[in-house]
Formats: sequence, structure tokens, C-alpha cells
Amino acid sequence: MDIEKKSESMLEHEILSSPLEMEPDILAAEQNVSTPLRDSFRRFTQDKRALVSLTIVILMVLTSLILPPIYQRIGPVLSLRHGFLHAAPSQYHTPWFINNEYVDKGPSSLYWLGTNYLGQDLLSRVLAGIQVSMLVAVMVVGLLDVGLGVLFGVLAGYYGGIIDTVLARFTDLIFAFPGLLFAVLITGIFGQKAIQTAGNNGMLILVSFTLGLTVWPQMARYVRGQTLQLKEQQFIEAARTTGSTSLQIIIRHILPNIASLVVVAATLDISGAVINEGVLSLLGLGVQPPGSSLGLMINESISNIAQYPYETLLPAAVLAVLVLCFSFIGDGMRDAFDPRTKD
Amino acid sequence: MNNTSENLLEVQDLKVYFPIASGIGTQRGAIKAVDGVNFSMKKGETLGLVGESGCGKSTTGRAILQLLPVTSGKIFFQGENLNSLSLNQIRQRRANMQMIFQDPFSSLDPRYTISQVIAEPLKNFRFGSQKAMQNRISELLELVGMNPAYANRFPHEFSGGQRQRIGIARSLALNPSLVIADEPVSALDVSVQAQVLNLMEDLQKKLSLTFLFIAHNLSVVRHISSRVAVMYLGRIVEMTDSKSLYAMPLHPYTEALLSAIPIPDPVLELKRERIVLKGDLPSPANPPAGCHFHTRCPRAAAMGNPEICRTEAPQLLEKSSNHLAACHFADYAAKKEG
Amino acid sequence: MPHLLEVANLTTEFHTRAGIVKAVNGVNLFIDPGETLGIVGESGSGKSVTALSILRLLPTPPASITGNQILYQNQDILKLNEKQLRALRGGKISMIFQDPMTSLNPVYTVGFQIAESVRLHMNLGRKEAIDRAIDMLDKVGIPSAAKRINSYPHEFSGGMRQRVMIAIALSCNPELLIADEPTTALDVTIQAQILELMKGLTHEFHTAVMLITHDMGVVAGSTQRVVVMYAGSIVESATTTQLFAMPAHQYTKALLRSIPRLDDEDGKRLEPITGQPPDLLHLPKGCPFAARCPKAQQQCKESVPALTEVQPGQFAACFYPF
Amino acid sequence: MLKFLVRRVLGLVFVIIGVTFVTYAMGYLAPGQDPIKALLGQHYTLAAYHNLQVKYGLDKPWEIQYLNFLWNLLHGNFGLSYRYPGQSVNDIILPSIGVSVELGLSAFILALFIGIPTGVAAALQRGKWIDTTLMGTMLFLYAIPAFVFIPFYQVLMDILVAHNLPYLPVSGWEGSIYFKIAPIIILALTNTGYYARITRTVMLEVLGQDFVRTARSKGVSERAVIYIHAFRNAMLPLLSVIGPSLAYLVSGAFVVEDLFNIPGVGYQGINAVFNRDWPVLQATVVILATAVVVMNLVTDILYSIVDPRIRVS
Repeated sequence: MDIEKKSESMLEHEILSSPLEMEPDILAAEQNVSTPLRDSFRRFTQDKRALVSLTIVILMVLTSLILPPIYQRIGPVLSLRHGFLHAAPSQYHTPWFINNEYVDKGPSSLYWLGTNYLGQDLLSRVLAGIQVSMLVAVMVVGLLDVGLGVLFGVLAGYYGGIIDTVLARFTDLIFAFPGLLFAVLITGIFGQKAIQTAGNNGMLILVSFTLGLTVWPQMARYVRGQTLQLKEQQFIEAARTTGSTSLQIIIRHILPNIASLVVVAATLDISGAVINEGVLSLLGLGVQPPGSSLGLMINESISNIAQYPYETLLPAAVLAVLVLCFSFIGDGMRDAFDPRTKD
Repeated sequence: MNNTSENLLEVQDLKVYFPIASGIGTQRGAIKAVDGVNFSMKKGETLGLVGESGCGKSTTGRAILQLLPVTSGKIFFQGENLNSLSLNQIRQRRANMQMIFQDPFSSLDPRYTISQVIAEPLKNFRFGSQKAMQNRISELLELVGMNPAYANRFPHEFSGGQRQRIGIARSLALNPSLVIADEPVSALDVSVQAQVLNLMEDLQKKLSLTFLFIAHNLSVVRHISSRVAVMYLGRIVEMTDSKSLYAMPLHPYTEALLSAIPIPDPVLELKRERIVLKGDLPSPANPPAGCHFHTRCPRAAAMGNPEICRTEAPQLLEKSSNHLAACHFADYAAKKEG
Repeated sequence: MPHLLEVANLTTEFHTRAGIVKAVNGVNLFIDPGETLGIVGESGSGKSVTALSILRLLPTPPASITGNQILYQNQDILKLNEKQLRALRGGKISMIFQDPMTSLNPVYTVGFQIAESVRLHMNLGRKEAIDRAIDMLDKVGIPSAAKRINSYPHEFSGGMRQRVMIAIALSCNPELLIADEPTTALDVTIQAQILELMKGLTHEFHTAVMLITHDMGVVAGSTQRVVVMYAGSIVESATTTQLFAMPAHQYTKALLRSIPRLDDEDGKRLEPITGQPPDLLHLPKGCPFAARCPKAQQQCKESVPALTEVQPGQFAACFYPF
Repeated sequence: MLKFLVRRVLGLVFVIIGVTFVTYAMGYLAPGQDPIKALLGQHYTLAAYHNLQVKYGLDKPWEIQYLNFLWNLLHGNFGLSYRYPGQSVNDIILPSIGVSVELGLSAFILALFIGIPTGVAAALQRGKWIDTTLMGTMLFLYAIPAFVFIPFYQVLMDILVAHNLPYLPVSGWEGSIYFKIAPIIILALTNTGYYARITRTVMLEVLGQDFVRTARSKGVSERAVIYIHAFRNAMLPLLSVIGPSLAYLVSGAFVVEDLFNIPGVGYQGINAVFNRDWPVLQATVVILATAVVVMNLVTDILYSIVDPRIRVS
């Protein structure tokens, strides 16, 4: 009943409250068609920081996928252990090959980024680490966070009732395990079993599963809140009066309208997933040697940081860049999709 | 009055209460948004439902369309009690009763093009081929005075008045017999209000629509309605044809409401005697006993606050021909005027 | 008698990403002591921006206020420093806003909010300021004011909050009260109460009022003089009686014809203004109303008409008045 | 108000029971060697095995074990360590609580005192270079995890040592205040960035509201507008994010305690994982979870004190 009053001086209000973002409503409407999605895209492409970050992330991921097979063909056959063992680059340019004769070496034409305390190739290990980070991020965010979060968030917001109550209680419980505590508990107890069953893949699945379990309630809460807001919008009521079923309303109106929120939140959650995987590996609860992960690399080298700082700083810096890029992308997306949140 | 077959819509003793939850599941009470409303509408007429915010006028409209749970009462639409139908059956009836919404900004999905907005009801009722649907959309846009070439644009490219036209086109897509218009012009600028009001009037004649026109502005209602019902705190206090309502209001609330509306004429304004009501609207969670209006009623005050006003709720009764009022002292007004 | 306030060639622009929005476009107006001036216009006509510009309450940037001067008792408001401006705001010129639900600070008692103003401008101690606040609450018709002084805004209804706003605005005996759509957010019966109250109090204190509204009815009942705005410019200025008796600008005429009135005869068809107001980002070259004007000629589309006196006391910016 | 509190406390009790149940179930389901056998070593008699089983309460069915666990918990007793025969969990964990509280609380206060003023300053300078710089820095602090900062810090200290410049220690806690500076600052970084960013957003929102304009129209000075009118309102949304943000402190504390060798609760928890000492791990989880839940309750109460709209109902 207050809407009429609000829009009485809608334009004036608009100018005053969000001056930088006034979309003129009385558009002469002769320009080329602008759609909400296209507008967001345009705003995103104007955000240099986010664009640079996106480029860096894409380059890093592509490198981690394309470079290893090439790198494994480059280099001489090494004669090791006084000639008892011959190793081709396809062997020693892998994350796990131990070379006692090239321990803690800096970058060289043989090992482009040098070796660690076991003589393992740092470049290969970093690239494998990036792959692990991205894999965990995809599993945590792509499957559990978005999947469960959207499903339960929409159901709780739209229908309320029991689903809502159960979600709320479950969320309370998960939130009571602060931060990584739940993941530490689960990976600590079941990690060995997972390794025994399926090796580092098993570990990655366990890590992703526990991390996913702790993030999706937050997503569900966002989605629930947004759904509740949307439900107040008259176009939802209008859809009902035109004979749409609840399922149709959810699919046609609710989901498209929460998509931008979900994309933004998911991007920001990727940072979190990358960090958390790093923490677990760092604590020795993630990927186990001879496998590689950025966190594990820090774990392995930090005791020798005084002598060989480079071996620790390299994975730390790569991880920092990765995390920072995703934060910038997420920030840029939020500004692009919801210009109101930015000032 | 009770001839159901003649009436398109008949509302009998409609009550809509909203529970006030107080924490751990217990109910503290209820907001009596609509508290026993009776009226009927003939095919082709426009009934204006007016009142101030919180009087239950919008709730009544939504309850008729079964958009919110009805506490009790019967709603006959085309002779059929809607309250006895299943959800699915109600969905089928929706083709025949539509709504025009108040807010031109939130009533259109920002991610839908104009043609998608209008297509939604058509799709839901399997209108026909893609081509037939496109033709129908163009036809509807022309009907509401919009250029069909705009069909693929998004709502944010249009002004409030234009969006309201789009909303009207959507509501007419399925050729409904009853259209409930909930404050359709109150969010619009004055110079645009008249455009939309005229459009609605024209459409009604052209398509022989039945309008329930909900508004807070009595001067707007006057233009479009043949009959007017005034609501106060969940009840209809007066109902008659619009001519007699404005010429000779019987209920003191109607009187006050009419006199509170400023008229754009300084000479007239100077001469008018204004009845200024004392105090605020009481809470619908806890309405005054007896006549809901007695706490602010100038007539009761003038008569020394008779006890009957405080103890007995007045019935909505026919005081003169086709003029219903819910006031123990409605004749008092008639005498004064007479 | 000198004018109380005189605004000369006020122009307010908003620098947005999409371009420059000319919200107020060379406005000239004045107000005399004790008089009530109505500023009337639709959304986007620039009436509120004018009011906010006078007290320089717009955030700069994005707003930029230029203009020859805003003269208040020989002081040019545009040239005042922060301190002088603060002394003026709330002391000499005070303001009431449209939405009483959001205009009061939700975390402080109404007593605090009235007393704050009093202490700033009247050199009173804490105790006297509270007494004054109780006085004012009483004056605006809030029952048991001494008790209600400790209530928070959410404990009041919309009408009551607007009364509190009035109490704040009038607490320091200002010479000018700018009321920006003070009753738009209220129901008609409450609107009647508030208008009545304002009329009574400003008369009692001999306060000049600038009443900004979109409602021609409110203008007719409460003002002595009217300024009509359209797309950022003043299109007509006259005494209230003149304006309604014989509107000169085509916009004013069309607007008055298009409004549904309570006293219209039955079955009268409304005469709407066709089209939409212009986009403030791309104002047309000529008269802003030309595109919707039934009497528009070539000249109207090419040059902007100046505000000229069409009969004594009545000014219109129209090449073809009446 | 009292009702609200009672409801919150009841909810808290349920959540903590849930936490203990999940924790207990995990420990119970833990795969691997029988803890009793691990304690006894290679050679033992059946009687000795049984004795120990009784002593550790492992002879009973699981639901009884859980109830015992709860019962002991109520008496502040977390049971016996699987790893160190004869030591109770309390012996191991209690001394670490003080350390963690000192670390966590200092970092929290530091984050508040730097983050919030920074956010306010940025909001007031919106769009100017100060704002951009501050917020860029804060996003950096927020995004980069502690375990990235720590190696860089350690390398920096090594360089300082090599050049005979004053430096801070890179490991340990007890001893002098110098041990504590770096861990506290590094733990505070994430939350500092977070608080600053949130504060800026919230302040901008509040500063755009009508009542701020009202205050200005009354002639209130800009300082008073910001600190009396705007900030008090900005505190409401701030309080509601501060509770959940404490979780970051806990996960950050794991890393900081681990890498700095600080004998706090997180450090003990990680050790317990490698020692397969489930009772100690359970204690860690329950203590940390309770801490966060209680802090959430405290922020809720503060919230209702600041917001008169909640106070009444």
C-alpha cells in the first residue's frame, strides 16, 4: 500500500539515492535493445581488475592442462645412481619422481622451476597443484554448493514450512562447526581410510565432500532470502493469476532471477574452496605425498624455509594469485549483476 | 440480491484473518483484514472498492482470486463456489478472472520481454500455434495502445504508464469475464493516470468486462465505477451507485473521506467545510468493539456517544433504495441532508 | 518589503554514468515572509531537487548546483561556509520530508531528535531542550507528550511520525519551512489532519511555507501562490486564484483538465495528456512540453520560451498562453 | 526480551547437543586400530584388555557410551586420552584454551579496531583515491589466507636477521610479548579486511537514508551526522555479520597455531588427528564450536541492545 507513495517521486528519489546508476526509465527507447543480462555483461567488461583476473585464471588453468605433456618431452635422458637408472623427461618431469641427485636446486634448463627437498620437479608439482585446486573447487562449488544450495534454498524460500525449519536447524548445526572444524574432523578421522580405498582421488573426493557440506547451507540461505524477496514481487502473483503452477513459477521466474546471485556467490565460494583445500593439505589432512597440491608443497618445504625460501614462496604465491583473482572476479560480478551494492 | 445466477460474482460473509505468530508456534491473535464482507457484481458493471490503507480492500480482491487463504465465507463466481474447488480446478478458472496490479515496476518480470510477459497466460492455457500466439500478442498490444513492434523489448525500457498497459494486455490475454484492478493508477503520475483510466473504460465497453476497481482515491473511483463500496477496518460501511454516494453519503466515515479529498479549485476549497477525523486508524488486530468507526466518529460525538455504537456492530442495511449503509444513525444523515 | 528568499537562475545537474541529468534548469522564484508558496509538478519535474538545492542537501558529486544566487536575507546560500550553512539549516529554514517512516532515526527517541535541533539552534541546556521538545510534541497534537518523548519512532504511526517531523521542523521557530510532499505517504483522512495542523502552526508562528506537492487539490486548499514545474523548469507562476481560474501555460491547462475531480459531473470523460514527459538526459531543444502540447507550433520546437508576465502577477513560459 | 533470550539459549543447547552427537558419532565410526589394543601394545592378557575397556567405558553399547560422554561433558570431563596412558583429555586440552583465547580475542579486537574505522574512512571518501587504495588493500587482506602470509613473514624475518636488523620471532608463544605480535596480526588480517569492506558497504547504505538527510537539514554537524546518526545504525548490520565471522578466526587459528608452533586448542586438535587420539579431537571440536555459538549469542544480545525495535518485542 506504500508503493504508490514511493513511486510518486520515483525519478527524483532514484537520482538522489543511486546517482551513479540511474537507468532512465523514460528512455527514448530508440537505442539498440538492452537486456538485463547484456547490461551486466557490459558492466563486467568495463571492470579492468576483474577482466585481468579472469584472463590470469584462464591462462593458469590452461597452462596446468597443456604444459605438462609438452614439458614431459623436453630434456635429456638422465643417468642417475651412478648409471644404474636412466630417466626420461617423461619420468622426471612428473610431480612424483624422486631424484636424490638434484635436491633443492634452483631453476635450470633441466628443471625449469627447480626441485624440492626430494629432488621432485617443482614446475610439475605446481601445475598438478593448480589442477587439484580447480578440481576441488569444481566439485565443492559446482556440485554441492550450487546444487544443494539452490535446491534447498528455493524450496525453503518458496514453500516455507517443514523444509524451511529443517534447513534452518541443519544450517545452525553446520554453522556451529566454525570454519574448517568439520572438515578437519572428517578428514582427520576418515582420511587414511579414503587413501587406502582410492588413493589421492579418494582423498580429494573426501575433502571436496566435507568442504561442500559446510558451504552449501550458506548458499541455501542466500537463495532462500532472495526467493522470499522475489515472492513478494507482484510478477510472481501475476504468474499465479495467469494460471501458472508453482513448479512453472519456480522454473520460469524464480530460478532466472536468482541466477545472478548464485553465480556471484559461487565465484566467491571458489576462493574459499581453494583456500580450504590448501589449509587441509597444509595441515597434512589433504592430498598425501607423492601426490601434489599447493598446500602440501608449503607443508613440505616450510621447515626448510630459512635455507630454501623459494620452495615455499612459489606455491604460496601461485595460490595467492589464484585466490585473489577469484575474489576480484567475484567482486566484479557482484558489481555487474547488482549495481546497487556498489555504492 | 440473492439471485446467484444473474450475478457474475457473489461474495458472502468473506473473512480473511492473518494469524499473528508469537514465537514458539502459539497464536497470539489474528489481524482481521477482511471481517465479514458481502457484495455481488452483475456482468458488465464496475464496482469501486475504496478505503484507506489497511482497510482490507486489496485483501478482498486477492481472496476472490484465491490468491490467499480464505478464513471463511463463500465466493460464487459464475454460480460456482470457488472455496470448494481444488487448487487445480481453481487454476482452470483463472482464465476467467484476472488481475491488474498496482506496481508497474514489480508486476513485470525484469527478465521477460513484453511478448514473453503476455505469452505466459496463453501458454498456460495452450492457446495454439506459435504463430497464432504471436498474432494474439500483437493484437493485445494494439488493443492497449502499444506498438506491437516493441514486443521484444524488456520492461525497464518503458515508463510506468506503458508498463501498466502491458500489465493490462496480459490480464486480457485469455478474455476473462472478471478483472480485478488493484490500485491500477495509484503508482502513476497524474498526467498519465487519465490515459490509463480512459483505456480501461474503453476496454470495458469494447470487451464487456466486469471490473472490480480497488483504489484509495475516491475521485478516481468515481470516474470509472457505476457502484462504489467503502471499506473501513475490514468491513463495508457503505455501498450504493456512485451518484448517490457522492451526492448524499449516509455513513459518517464516507462523509469524512469525501470531505478530506482536496478539490483543485481554491474558491471551492475556501468554502468547503472539512470534517477532520481525530486520531489514527485503530489496529485491525484489535478493532474497537461495536461499530469499528465509533472511536473516530464525528456523528457519534455530536450525538453524545450513544452506547449502541460502542456495543453493537451495525449491519449493512438498505437505508434508501439501493443505498446500503452500516450505521445505527444513517437516517440522521438523510434527515440532515433532506 | 524584501523577499524572504530569492532563488535566481538555479541549475542543478546530476553527473551520471549515462550522462548529465538536468534536474533543475534555470529556476527563478521567491517567497515572502509568512506566505505559503506551492511548488507543483509531476515526478521528475525537479520540484524536490529545487527544495534540496536551496538547503544544499544534495550530495556533491554527483549533483552540482550552479546558479546566480540563492539569496536569504541578503546572504547568498551558495556562498556560505559549512558552519554558516548549518546555522541556517534547522534554525532559519527547516524541512519536512515525504516519507515519515524513514525520515526519523530509528535508534533514537523522538525526544532526543527534537531536543537535538533545539540545542543546536536555541542555546538551551539539556533540561530546557527536553522541556521544549515536550512543548512541541504537545503542540503538534501528540497526547501525553511528556511520556511519549521517550518513545522510539517505530512506536508511532505514519501520521504521528509526520507530526513529530513537524515538531522538529518548527522547534526553533524557523522563518521558512520547506515541506517536500509532506502528505503524499499518508492516507487522505490523515493528510487532512496534517495539512490542517501545518496551516494552524505556521500561521501561529508566522512561518513562510514552501509546499511541494504533486496534488493540485492540496495546492488549491493550502497556498497563496503557485509555481508549476515541468521537466526541470518553471512553466508558470501565479497566485493560486489566478492559476486555477485562468491557467496560462498549456501544460497547466492540460494537467488541470486531466485530473479526475470529486466534483466532476457524472460520466465526464477525462482528457489525458498524451505521451510521456521528456527524458532529462536528452532534453529537447525547444519548449520541454512541445511534444505533448496540442497548440505547439514550429517555434515551440525550436526555441525555449522565457517566463514572461502574461497578466499582472501571472507569469508563463509559453509562446501561446491561455 | 527475556523470552527472546530463553529461546536463544534453548536453541544454543540444541545446537551444542547436535555438535557433540556428530562429533561423537565420527569418533565412534572412526576406522583403524582398536584404541585399547593400541594402548596395550603387542602383548597383553584378556583380563588386562577387559580392565582397560571398562576403564575407558568402551565395553558398553554406543548409546550408553554417548550418554556417558554427555554426562561427563556436563561435569567438564572430556574423558581419557587414547594416546597418552593415564592422562585425561583435560590435562592436555585445558592449558591450551587460555592460549587460544588470548590469540583469538586479541586478533578479533585488533580486526575490529582497524577494520571498522578503515571502512568508515573509505565510505566517507567514496570514489576518491583513498577509498580505492584502502579497499584494494582490504580485499587483498581478506582474500589471501594466513598460510600464504606466514611464509613471506618468515622469509622477511630471515632477511632482517641476516642484516642484523631488529626482528620478531617466527615460532613459539610463551616468553615475551614479541612472540605474540606476529601471530595475532596475521590471524587478524582476514577479519580486518572483511570488517572494513562490510563497514564501508553498510555505512554507504546508511548515509544514503532519509534520516541522515533529516539530520543534515536540522543543521547537525557532519561529524555528528556520521558518528551519532549514521554509525549507530550501521552497527546493526555489522553486529549481525560479526558473529558468523568468528568462524574465520577459528580456521585461521588452526593454521597460525600449527605454523607458529603455538600450543593452542587447534594445535592440540591437529596433533590429536595424527595421534588418532579421538577423545582429544572431540574435545577440540566441542570447545571451539561452543565458543563460536556462545559468541553468536553475545552478538545477538548486543544487537537487541542497540536496536530499540527488537528491545520492545
